[in-house]
Amino acid sequence: MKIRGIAQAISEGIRQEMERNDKIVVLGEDVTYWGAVFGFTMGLFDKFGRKRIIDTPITEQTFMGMGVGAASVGLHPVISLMFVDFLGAGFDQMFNHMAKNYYMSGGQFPMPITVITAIGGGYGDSSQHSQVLYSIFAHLPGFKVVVPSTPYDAKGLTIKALRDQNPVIIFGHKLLTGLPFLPFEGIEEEVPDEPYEIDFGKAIVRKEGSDITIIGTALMVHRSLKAAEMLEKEGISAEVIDLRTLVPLDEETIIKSAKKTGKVLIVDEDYMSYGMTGEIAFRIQSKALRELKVPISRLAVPDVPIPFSEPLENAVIPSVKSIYDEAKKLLMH
Amino acid sequence: MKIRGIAQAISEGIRQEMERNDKIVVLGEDVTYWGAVFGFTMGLFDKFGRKRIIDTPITEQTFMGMGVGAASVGLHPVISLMFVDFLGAGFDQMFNHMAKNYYMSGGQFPMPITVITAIGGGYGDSSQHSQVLYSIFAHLPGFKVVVPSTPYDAKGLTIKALRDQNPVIIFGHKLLTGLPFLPFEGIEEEVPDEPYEIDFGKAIVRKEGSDITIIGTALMVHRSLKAAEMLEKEGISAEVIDLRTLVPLDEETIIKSAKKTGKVLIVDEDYMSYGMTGEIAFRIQSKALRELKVPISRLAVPDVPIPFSEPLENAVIPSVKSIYDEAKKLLMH
Amino acid sequence: MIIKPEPTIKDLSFIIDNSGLKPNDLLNMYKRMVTIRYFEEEIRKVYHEGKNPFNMASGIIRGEMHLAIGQEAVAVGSLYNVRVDDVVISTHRPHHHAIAKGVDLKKLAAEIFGKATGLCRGKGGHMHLFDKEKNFACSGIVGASFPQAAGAAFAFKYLNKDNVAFAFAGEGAANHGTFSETLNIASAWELPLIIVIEDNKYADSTPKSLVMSTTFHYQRGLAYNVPSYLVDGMDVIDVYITTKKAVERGRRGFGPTLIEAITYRYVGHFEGDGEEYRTKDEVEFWSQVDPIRRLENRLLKLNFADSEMLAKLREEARREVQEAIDFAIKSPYPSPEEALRGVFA
Amino acid sequence: MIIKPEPTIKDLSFIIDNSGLKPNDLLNMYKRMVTIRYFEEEIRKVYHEGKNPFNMASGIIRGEMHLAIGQEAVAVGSLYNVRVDDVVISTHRPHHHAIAKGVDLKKLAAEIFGKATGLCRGKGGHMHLFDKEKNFACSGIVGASFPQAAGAAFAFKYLNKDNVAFAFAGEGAANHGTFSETLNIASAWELPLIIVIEDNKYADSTPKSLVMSTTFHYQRGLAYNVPSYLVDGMDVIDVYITTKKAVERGRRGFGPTLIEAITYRYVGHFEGDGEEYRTKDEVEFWSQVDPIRRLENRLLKLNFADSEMLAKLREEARREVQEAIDFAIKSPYPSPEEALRGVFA
Ligand SMILES: Cc1ncc(C[n+]2csc(CCOP(=O)(O)OP(=O)(O)O)c2C)c(N)n1
Ligand SMILES: Cc1ncc(C[n+]2csc(CCOP(=O)(O)OP(=O)(O)O)c2C)c(N)n1
Ligand SMILES: [Mg+2]
Ligand SMILES: [Mg+2]
Repeated sequence: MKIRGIAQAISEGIRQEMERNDKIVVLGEDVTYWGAVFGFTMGLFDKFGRKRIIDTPITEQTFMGMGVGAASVGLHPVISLMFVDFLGAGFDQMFNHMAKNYYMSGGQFPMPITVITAIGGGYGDSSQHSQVLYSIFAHLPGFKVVVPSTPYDAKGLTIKALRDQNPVIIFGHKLLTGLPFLPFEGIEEEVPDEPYEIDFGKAIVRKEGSDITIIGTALMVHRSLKAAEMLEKEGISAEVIDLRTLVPLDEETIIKSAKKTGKVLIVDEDYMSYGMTGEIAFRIQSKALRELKVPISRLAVPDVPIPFSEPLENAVIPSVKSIYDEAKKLLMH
Repeated sequence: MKIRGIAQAISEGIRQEMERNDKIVVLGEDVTYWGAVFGFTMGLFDKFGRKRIIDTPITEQTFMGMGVGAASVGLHPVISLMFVDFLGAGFDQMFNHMAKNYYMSGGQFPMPITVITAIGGGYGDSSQHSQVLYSIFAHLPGFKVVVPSTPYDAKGLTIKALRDQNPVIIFGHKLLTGLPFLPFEGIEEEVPDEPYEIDFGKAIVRKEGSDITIIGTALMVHRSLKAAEMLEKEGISAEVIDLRTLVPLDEETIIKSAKKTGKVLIVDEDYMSYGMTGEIAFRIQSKALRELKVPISRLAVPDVPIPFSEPLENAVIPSVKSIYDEAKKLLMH
Repeated sequence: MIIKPEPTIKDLSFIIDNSGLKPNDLLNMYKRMVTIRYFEEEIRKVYHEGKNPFNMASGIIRGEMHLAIGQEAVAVGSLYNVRVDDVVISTHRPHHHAIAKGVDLKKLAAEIFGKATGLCRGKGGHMHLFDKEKNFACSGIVGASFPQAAGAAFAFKYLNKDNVAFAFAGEGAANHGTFSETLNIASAWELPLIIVIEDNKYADSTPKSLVMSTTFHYQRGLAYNVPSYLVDGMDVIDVYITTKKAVERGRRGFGPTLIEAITYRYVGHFEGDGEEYRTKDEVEFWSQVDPIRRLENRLLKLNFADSEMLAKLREEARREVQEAIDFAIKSPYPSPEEALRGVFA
Repeated sequence: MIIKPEPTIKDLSFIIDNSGLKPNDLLNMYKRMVTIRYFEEEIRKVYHEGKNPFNMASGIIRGEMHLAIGQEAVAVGSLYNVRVDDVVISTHRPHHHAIAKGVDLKKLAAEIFGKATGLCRGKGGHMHLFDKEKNFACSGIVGASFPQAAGAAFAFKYLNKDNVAFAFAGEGAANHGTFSETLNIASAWELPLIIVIEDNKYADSTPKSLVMSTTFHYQRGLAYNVPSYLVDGMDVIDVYITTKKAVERGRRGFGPTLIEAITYRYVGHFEGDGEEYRTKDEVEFWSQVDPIRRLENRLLKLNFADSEMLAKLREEARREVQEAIDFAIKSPYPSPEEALRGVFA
């Protein structure tokens, strides 16, 4: 089946698992009529009704905590956090309980919970509705951090999450959803009809290359691929790596590439400092210091809130152009 | 005046500023009788009474939000977040409002708010009362992140915070407080009686050395100094840097040292991945790649919740011994 | 159905006399309400320009757009009681509150357009309108307004000022824990806080009946010892009179008040909303109590104005709105470098 | 003062007859209460060993230690109604709930000592006691128990089971937003949830009168349409009878209940507490309604037991507690490598 964007792919993955596993319930704001706004639960309400697809009040702390409690007696809750920006209204239950109860209980209480949340800017939604914030989850022990960038991956990673006994947070980028009311920078592709899994902890080389390695996730993968095309035209061969999951992280793939090219650019739509770019850089220098021909470089939101106005927003989120420019700078080094 | 530990130094700083500035009020749980549990507000209640030192109900989101509102009409709230582990109960008001309102309002609403919170483990308080978590604040734009490790610094940085128009989070390590009911690994030192400021963004070289650079904050500074002493006895000269503030970060001092020694160990009591260690490493490789003789190394809590049992807790928090060992490994490299 | 029946003219006269409102006040309120209505209708028009097919990122105004068309009486009736130095904290649906608080239309429009001349120099946008001069702020995070207004109220009390602080929020937001936390503390500390809940029956697509254990919120206020009133939010006079009591109570240091206003938004939750969750009939039903038309009828019946006068007021409102929109359109965008400035004061 | 006057023996007999409690039940309750008391007294003793001068990190038991000495009747009276497959979510002060829920004393003690034989293999500790077999869990974060118990209740309803879930919390925790959020949703969705608030007058050092706008919380429950009861938490029978109604209501699918139990802790908030915030007289006053002594007196007066029998029960309890403490002391610590295992299932 051809699927355009990750929203339909994610909801398709949930649907198939819900058919197989009646312990799965979907909770969150506007998960029925509105498919969780960004389409991650679209179609499920028609199919499964209000018993399994449940609109909650606007009470993030409470529905996250309910997920913890429901998981502890055998359900597998899928919880929508409408925008990742809202994490602050429910974070305690997420990082102090959902993520830790398995460990703290000495292995007695697995927490099979799948949280799906929307990330990213680029459409004018300003500082409280455009963040990425996955580094925070990746920093805190106990979460698996999944960032699909294609329909194929989105479905396979979602199904994997729904068969995992741990809290998995799926970060779906709004501009990759494929929904008509948003810009679309993702892809349409053939996706198997039947359920399938994609392993966590396996990055994927989206484009092979030998001159420079560009590492990213989600929207940044697609923008990096476009920048790589531009470079290609100038005879520069860029390798583009899609991390797919931040936890677990596939060190092998990135280090192999870094050793090959000796030049690494990390591109991130999360805030720059104390986040993903630093971590990836640490891992690379740790295993490939000698092979680095130039310092690792990075692009990310430069430690400012995402501003509203279009020229301002464009100035802070890495673009095809800024990726291209930064790659060139690195290559000139 | 001789002060033992950072708790008295911080409360002394607050007291002096409160005398100068009647817009300062202190809000939080148990800030009166108990001095915010970890002593950061001790003595203030006796001096200023309930009008200015105010016990709140256990409602982090609300008293953080009240801080935002009070700051917007001219007060300078000092807010106690008893343990940093409780951030999840009030994080939205912190990162989406306190940290952003100045920017989002185009400069109309400065947010002069000082949050004081306790960090760290090492005394058996388990997974929900032993975290450090400052990387999260450092990752999110709009916070200044202050981590004092000595009484002199604690007082000067607190006074600086209370004269700053921005949200400043002061992270006071419990084992540096000097309170009788906790182990004490900090120092007693002479501190000027009069108020003084210490600038943010200035790291300090706690011990000069030439063979290896050890970078840390808070408790880790003191443990690193002890490890450095052990190394010294073997003729190894370690430089120990105390970052003092993560935001702003003093790149210059760390890069100068990294260039000098070519060998860097970053020690952190926060979780390892996607946090402080990665960020510092990024900055160093970015400006001193060629000077690095071996890959930058790190020690931190290895991405597990802090376990309760003593041998387990000791296994995850960097110790004098593990710092010493890691430094030796780095030097053998 | 909660909307009160329209009083007889005699009763209405009595109510108005008692309230202290003069005919001119009612005309001012009328003018403000139509200004809000026109402003939002214009924003709506411009918002959809260049959005065919609908795409949030296209056109001149980008991002989400939450309009309060239908809810004007709540903002105008309640805020007719406030002074410029009183504080108002609003929500993701903030235009009507901003205008009722006296925020400059031009700067408001320019901010919504993301222009350098906007209230926040284009950094905030529609959900983050700030006006230091008018003591107005808002947030795109549901439930965030309660504690912030309580904090301002706390500061007023601390500073011995007789100001009050308003928190606006939807009936959905009032299920959030910040609502009860704030009720408790404001009541315990007798803060000059006024919470106005606009109950428009839906939070996004979610009808309140599915997620609320009670039909209304005001009884929850009572459980925290906060005087709590249910008012007809489609009747600007009803809103005004109740809020007046609340403001007086606050100014005198007696503590907070909760006002729950039954109202309705005639448009979607945000622009682009397919409104699968409600019927056309329901919208039609509520449009029969349009707060503007209702006031208009009363003004005429009470002989406070004739149609001509009202037409003149509408004309003025239209012109002011048009000027604001024109100003916004003509204003320059901020320069990209501005994005990196102003994280810290 | 809320504690009810002691009923006459005649009235008491009537109450007990009506409750369905048999003499043996009351003896069981007595045994459980003294077990809790002895257990906590022993923990207290061991905790302070090696802590002179007092230092949380020294001695055999490290970290904070919150004891519920004085609050036993709340745990025992309420949980005498539950089955092993019902869920209980407790707080930072969890021992009495754990024991009343039937958690094994040995594993419990071993966990508090941080031993490999503990409930959680030493990873959780005193504030993080988990027992999958007994469906018991807790959290050191105030206010966290409410939604988690509601989630378990939700699952029970979804799975068509007739179980109930309990959330325990202090009167301080009930000011937290999770309390009202949970009341609302549990009531709207008719979840088999029972919230038990232990009102011991203080949250840490903070007296409730300074931070609460009402004297009690139960009226807040009523505002969410949750049947809400104020009970004498120093009277195990009163707690039992009210909770019984709540449990029956829950099992039959009628929805949640709130029970607020007036109680008192005779010891500090945590060990090492200087108790600057209360007077010795107050503690003395409350010790006159010691729930264990009260039940003891009744058992004797009702002729349900003679002093010898009670002494025997106490003896048994003492022995069990001692065995548990001995077990904990003798058990090995987990090996350091264990720290790195078990983040993910
Ligand atoms: C903490 C948080 N959760 C969810 C949202 C998404 N959201 C925005 S508006 C809204 C509905 C608000 O409903 P209500 O409070 O009734 O206000 P109304 O939109 O009806 O004016 C939701 C869920 C948010 N902005 N913040
Ligand atoms: C979210 C959060 N805030 C603060 C604390 C610190 N704290 C631990 S116990 C406590 C007081 C709790 O009081 P109450 O709920 O009445 O329970 P009690 O201790 O009286 O049993 C506080 C403030 C915490 N653990 N979690
Ligand atoms: Mg609404
Ligand atoms: Mg209490």
